[in-house]
Amino acid sequence: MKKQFIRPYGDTSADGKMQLSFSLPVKPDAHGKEAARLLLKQMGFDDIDVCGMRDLNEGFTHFIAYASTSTAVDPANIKVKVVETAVMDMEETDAFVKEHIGRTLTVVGACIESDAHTVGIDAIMNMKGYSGRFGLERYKSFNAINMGAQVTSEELLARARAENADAILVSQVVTQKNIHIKNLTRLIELAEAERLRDKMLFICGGPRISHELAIELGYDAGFGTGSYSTDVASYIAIVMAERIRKGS
Amino acid sequence: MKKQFIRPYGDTSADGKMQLSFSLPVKPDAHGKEAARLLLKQMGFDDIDVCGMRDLNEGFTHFIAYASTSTAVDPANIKVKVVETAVMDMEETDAFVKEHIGRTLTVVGACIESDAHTVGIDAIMNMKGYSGRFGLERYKSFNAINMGAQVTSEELLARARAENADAILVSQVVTQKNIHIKNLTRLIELAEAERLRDKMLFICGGPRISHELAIELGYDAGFGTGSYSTDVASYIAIVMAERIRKGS
Amino acid sequence: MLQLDLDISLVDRARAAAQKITGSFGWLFEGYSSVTIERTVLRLMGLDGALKDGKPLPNVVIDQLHKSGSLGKGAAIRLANAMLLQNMSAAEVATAINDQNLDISALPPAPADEIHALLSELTDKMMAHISGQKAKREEMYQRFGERRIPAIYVIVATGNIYEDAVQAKAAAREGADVIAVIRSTAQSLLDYVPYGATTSGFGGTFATQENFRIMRQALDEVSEDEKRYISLTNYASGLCMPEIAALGAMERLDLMLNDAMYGILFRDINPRRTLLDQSFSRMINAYAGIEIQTGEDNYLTTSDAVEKAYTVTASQLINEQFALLSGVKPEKMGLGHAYEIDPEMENSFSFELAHALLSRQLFPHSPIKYMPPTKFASGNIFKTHLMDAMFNFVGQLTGQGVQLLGMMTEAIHTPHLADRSLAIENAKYIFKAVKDLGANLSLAPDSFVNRRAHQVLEEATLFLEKVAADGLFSAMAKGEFADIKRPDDGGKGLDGVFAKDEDYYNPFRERMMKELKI
Amino acid sequence: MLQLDLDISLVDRARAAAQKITGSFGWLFEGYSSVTIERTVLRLMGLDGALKDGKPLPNVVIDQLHKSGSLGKGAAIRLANAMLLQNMSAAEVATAINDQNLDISALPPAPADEIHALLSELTDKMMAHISGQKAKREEMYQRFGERRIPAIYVIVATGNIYEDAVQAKAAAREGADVIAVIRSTAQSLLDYVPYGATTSGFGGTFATQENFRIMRQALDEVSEDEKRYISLTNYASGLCMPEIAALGAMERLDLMLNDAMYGILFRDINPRRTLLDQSFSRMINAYAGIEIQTGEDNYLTTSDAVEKAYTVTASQLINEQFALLSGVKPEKMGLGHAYEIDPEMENSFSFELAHALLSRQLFPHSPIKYMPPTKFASGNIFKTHLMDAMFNFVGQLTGQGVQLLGMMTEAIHTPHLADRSLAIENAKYIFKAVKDLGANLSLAPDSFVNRRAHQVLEEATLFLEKVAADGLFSAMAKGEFADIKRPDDGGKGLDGVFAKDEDYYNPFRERMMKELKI
Ligand code: B12
Ligand code: B12
Ligand SMILES: Cc1ncc(COP(=O)(O)O)c(C=O)c1O
Ligand SMILES: Cc1ncc(COP(=O)(O)O)c(C=O)c1O
Repeated sequence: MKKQFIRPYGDTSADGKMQLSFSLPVKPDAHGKEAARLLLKQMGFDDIDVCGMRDLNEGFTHFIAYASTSTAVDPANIKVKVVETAVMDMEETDAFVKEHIGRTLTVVGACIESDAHTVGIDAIMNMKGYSGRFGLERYKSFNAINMGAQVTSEELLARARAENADAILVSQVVTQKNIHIKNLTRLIELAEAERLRDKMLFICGGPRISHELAIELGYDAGFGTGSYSTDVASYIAIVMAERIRKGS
Repeated sequence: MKKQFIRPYGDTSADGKMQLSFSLPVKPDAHGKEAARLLLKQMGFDDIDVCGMRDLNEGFTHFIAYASTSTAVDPANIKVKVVETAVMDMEETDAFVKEHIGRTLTVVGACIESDAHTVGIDAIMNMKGYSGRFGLERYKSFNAINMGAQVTSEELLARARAENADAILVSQVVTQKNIHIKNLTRLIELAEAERLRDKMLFICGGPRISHELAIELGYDAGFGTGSYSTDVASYIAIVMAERIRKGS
Repeated sequence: MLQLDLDISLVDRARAAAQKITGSFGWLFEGYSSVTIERTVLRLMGLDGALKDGKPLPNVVIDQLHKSGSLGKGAAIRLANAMLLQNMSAAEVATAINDQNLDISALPPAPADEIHALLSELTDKMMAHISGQKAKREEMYQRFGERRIPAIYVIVATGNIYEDAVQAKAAAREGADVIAVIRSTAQSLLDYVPYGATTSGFGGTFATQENFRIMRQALDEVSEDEKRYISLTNYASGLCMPEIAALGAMERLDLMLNDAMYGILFRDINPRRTLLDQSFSRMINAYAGIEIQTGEDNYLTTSDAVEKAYTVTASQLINEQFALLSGVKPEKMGLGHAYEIDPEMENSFSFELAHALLSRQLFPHSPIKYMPPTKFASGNIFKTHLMDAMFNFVGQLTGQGVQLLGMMTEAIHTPHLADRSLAIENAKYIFKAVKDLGANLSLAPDSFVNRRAHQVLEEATLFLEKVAADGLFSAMAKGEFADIKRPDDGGKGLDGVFAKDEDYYNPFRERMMKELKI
Repeated sequence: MLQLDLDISLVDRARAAAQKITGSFGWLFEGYSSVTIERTVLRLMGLDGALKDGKPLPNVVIDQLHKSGSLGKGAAIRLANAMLLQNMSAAEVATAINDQNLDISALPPAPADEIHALLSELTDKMMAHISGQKAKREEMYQRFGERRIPAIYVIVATGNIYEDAVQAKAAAREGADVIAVIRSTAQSLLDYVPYGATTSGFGGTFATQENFRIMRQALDEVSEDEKRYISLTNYASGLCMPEIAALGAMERLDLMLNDAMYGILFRDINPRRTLLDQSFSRMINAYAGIEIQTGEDNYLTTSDAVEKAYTVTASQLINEQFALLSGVKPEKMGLGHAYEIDPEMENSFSFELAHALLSRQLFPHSPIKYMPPTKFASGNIFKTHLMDAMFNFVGQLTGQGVQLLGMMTEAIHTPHLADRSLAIENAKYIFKAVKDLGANLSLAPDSFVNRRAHQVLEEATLFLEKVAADGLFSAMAKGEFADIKRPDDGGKGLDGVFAKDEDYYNPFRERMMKELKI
């Protein structure tokens, strides 16, 4: 049987059709349009239709195009790292922690360094919750401390040490020039230097965070767009129970 | 001096940023999103941000992404074939024909085969014109015959022969499954078979026609989106004058 | 409430003129028939199938009869006669004509009562089937609730019926209420209806009975899943108006593009032929409970939407009268209109609001078919998406009946799966955002919108009165509609029109006229 | 005309309450000063430059004075004194403090008349420069015509001032009327203003005097080319409100974000510090003819736009009163508001229309700053583009003063060149399409839009009356604004506030108050 490769679809199976738009430092004329076409050609596109050309002034032109790619993805190559713990609701998590851990879990959260976007971490932690799920502050099984925005890595770690935290929750929303990577890396390095890394779970989140990226950066887990308190709470409860069972 | 390659621009010189969107036969989940990312990776993109994921139902998902390409266009490789004759207005063309040709030029136009989109050819030929330029019917120096829509190649050639035309104007707007290529090729082959090809100018036009494509298909010239009667009239006048001068 | 302050006496004058124009075609509708009308009769009698080379059996039979000049009595009697005498099914008769040169016009007449018994039986059967389809539709609406206003209408046009079905199902699940399968270019000029499931068309997919069936089944499936009746539509207009209307009736299409004026102006079909065909095809639509849709929107793809706005209104009024003559109820008249104003124009939205309200108010009971920006759609998909949003805004604000969603790729290609999905998203968002906005607003009597609507109505009235004085054919010959000149003896298909004999008989037309009370 | 039917007595009550709230801060504005106010004075006296490590010279001087507790008289006298005694320029004094440990608080006093002569000279010079910039702006408006309503406002935020300049020029040529250079994250928490041209910022570019100059020059160039005055704006709010306001005045910025409430709620800046700073910084803006803009829109990025709509109205009324106290005229008050309603909500457009009309009508002379959808912007750029179109629609329909264009990539990155261009295209198209639509429409008194506006006004009035009874600081401490709790002794920067001595002297404040007649 022929292996089914994954290819883009416009209106004919696996026709490879994609929509693109981009700006080039060229004039909006036939020459510029040809530059756009050549760029797409070099990227391996066929059937290139540069259908839109908009003058951006100051020597730039915006192109809009449709084209077919010959690239295909082999489904066998798709390997995703996702948080794999089951998701329980608040009552279930509370019951689970009571049964398997027998004490409340302490988590300390913050939006670190220059980042002031607290809505994400609040969505996870605040009493009133988000999208119909209460935040960790409402959980009986959690002692949730939300330090808010623009907290330095040092402050966060100090507090986590003082509270004897089970988990640290970090949010990073601003990503321009990969500042989130820099900030998250700095936190982990400090934690290692201060020998805190293995004492608690390190969890990060934000719109450009994936579990995979989190693992790469040395975190235990990462949560992106569309995560809820229930996901994080279940994750912490299950992993902590596991660790306690294994006596680590 | 370093050669300036042309690369896409988002907000930092030559950052290679492009916007893409496409549909894949995958589910709207982490696995599907990873397929989208891998596809872009295989296309040579870096810094891939699959920022949008929309369920299209029936097993398809629509992805929206920003990413940086490492491809660049060498300006030296940009070679565009464009119609290079000067563009004169109606009065100038009429005067030019009077002076250099001394008789009216006959052109026969049509939207051929199954294509019924006459607005384009009308824009070029009709008395009332388009975008403030009168059509060929208004020119003193032209005898313009517009056969309208869905004219078979045979009918068009027969009429051109009967009128002893100097030029044939063909319009093709429908391009699905490259039907315009098929139709235009058929016309030229018939013309060759009927020994008409060298007796007159063959000019085509339409939103997906470029001069380059026209040449490839064996035409003398091609006119795309944004062409005007003035472009075509000047081209015909100048080339015919040239031919007469050379006695061909 | 957004309500225009229209001059009722002007409305009455315009309608009276339209009635005069359409009322003068009795000679044509009563005195003539056409090859496609006769093929329709055969199809309704149960004749289906095609030769190996693709020629449909109804064409085999009618070609023979037409060539020999023996269609004057109508094809029904000829076929029934042959079936009785040869003791053959309809399909067998057709095959025999082709294979064995059977000449059914040369057969002696069977006893008249036998012929009429057979015809009655076949007519009853088909009428019952079509009524059954109508009942089925009504039952589903009953069960799932009425169609939304405006209904979300999208097209599929891959050229391959199986791809079309996937795309249609996806669209329906996303929120589409009506799916149209665009036809392959130039099908409207074919003097036959292609046969079977088809997978190669350009700019659309062939309209065939089998394709209708495949799509209907796909949509019924989604209707049950989504608990929302998903309507199906296709195009009757062209050289086979009544045949396609009949196939639509059999396969439970719910709406059909049905407009002779479109065929005349945009496909150069002969005016007499297609007005005649339209008359019968609309009866079939009416009987089957199928909503017709007209093509006034097309005028604005070639003429200026402001300057020629009145031609839309005038044509709507003419189409209304033609539809009434065929027994179509106002509730089933999807008269056309389009948002084709130049986006570079100042106050384009206010102009459009005036035009859209005018269509709405002149035909308060009709599900106006509202077409999206196409002419000024460009390769700039982002801009086109915005123009479509403004169109959706006006559609909801003025409560148009059917909103044919614009696609951001209108100027580029027939819609891709994602294009259609984004179009539905666009409409759903805008419809929801401005849901009850209209109820908050009113128009000052001396407002621009009011004055503009009045102007269009006045221009339409004067135009209709001129056409009424002149005659429709003469007006068309002069290019009064959409700047296109169409003489009544020009165009395609006139040779398929013939005068009926005294004893011409079309059992379906008679039965339908009786049941529709026309 | 779209006009709400507002209860005037409610409006009067709301304004009275706001006046009571803001009127109670005399003790703060008259009794205190802050390090940034004093640095501002030094800058206005002509002190500029920075140490090698980047520390600005005004900070060098004030740090010394503040540490030694010798700011009570104000920095003006101290610096003038040092300049006279040391026979040094201001910059030389600052460098000497750093290099040679010169302690200017320990210097004997020069003759009072000499100090005052010097201060007068320096004050005259700077006041003349600022007036000159104001006159230049007015001259250009005179020459090129007034700003459009709504003005098209876009941001640049590459982090690199030279890229910003390219992007700004492109936007201006495409139609932007106002260019904002977004600041790098967390600049508002720096207790100094960075120095020189900068090329690395995150999510924005540092606000520095040199950056202001580079951008002003770029825009003046385009203004002359396009024959349209292109305004420049930046952010005063933060720990350096008056300093940045002063730099804006010197470099001819035209608008400035200036809102202490924003600093308190969204940057956790100490309430006393920033209200004090705001008072002087708004005077500078007022004197320079710079339009201030306030940040009420931000509330709706964290709270629900419908439920908490009244907090926007209430804050606008408070900001209006604070602005009046600093001599800002209503014509220069860009009070904030935002289109942050959930697009999934039914009738979101009608809700928004009510809110936008309310802002418009409560402040008929003020150029309302109208912010785009951001909270519900998602990675689906096509949807966000549509939400921005609805926002543009409301902006034009209700005649907001400044339309901060939404970007379809709001949820993804700071705008790319093309994003901004598409946003301008969006606004230009919609503005043109609905240009005079409002003149056609009116609202029924019992319409939802009217009722909704009334409800918001009523909620705002009750809220303001409660705050007036409670005191602003107490209300903030309880989290009454945007659900964020801010005690008046918490947050950043309180240690930079000090009580003025009896003989405190700020020549600029005095002169400005006199000229502004406050
Ligand atoms: C609200 C907002 C603000 C508010 C923030 C208020 C506040 N208290 O948070 C204000 C107005 C103050 C603001 C300011 C700025 N912002 Co802002 N802002 C936004 C906005 C509109 C929404 C962000 C948001 O609230 N999302 C909703 C939440 C619920 O989603 P989320 O953060 O993704 O969180 C979810 C998940 O990611 C996850 N999650 C997040 N964190 C964590 C942590 C853990 C532990 C876990 C488990 C999960 C988790 O769970 C959450 C729930 O599902 C975005 C644009 C947008 N539409 O996304 C821009 C945006 C984020 N801002 C941006 C910028 C640049 C700024 C400014 C620098 C300037 C500006 N452009 O306004 C300033 C300075 C901010 C600073 N110093 O950090 C940029 C960032 C660009 C980039 N990619 O780098 C954006 C994308 C806008 C843009 N296109 O320019 N902003
Ligand atoms: C108007 C229109 C129609 C009208 C045509 C009326 C008429 N008499 O022409 C009607 C309503 C009848 C129609 C029908 C159909 N159309 Co149509 N139609 C359009 C539309 C909206 C505009 C085309 C147009 O008039 N452009 C304006 C003219 C001035 O531009 P132009 O043709 O490019 O011409 C310029 C240049 O190209 C050049 N030029 C063109 N020809 C020539 C010739 C010469 C010699 C020279 C020198 C220059 C030249 O000069 C012109 C002036 O600058 C486009 C969508 C769009 N916005 O582009 C779809 C479009 C072309 N139609 C399309 C299709 C599929 C159809 C239909 C099959 C079904 C349908 N979707 O409606 C039918 C069947 C048509 C058929 N048999 O051919 C598709 C084609 C898809 C594709 N790429 O293959 C489009 C793109 C819409 C879509 N996205 O589905 N259509
Ligand atoms: C009324 C009407 N009939 C039919 C059609 C389609 O015709 P064709 O299949 O010839 O493109 C249209 C298309 O716009 C139409 O408006
Ligand atoms: C009133 C006001 N000031 C300042 C800012 C910017 O502040 P920062 O530079 O701290 O992001 C904003 C941003 O939204 C604002 O609304």
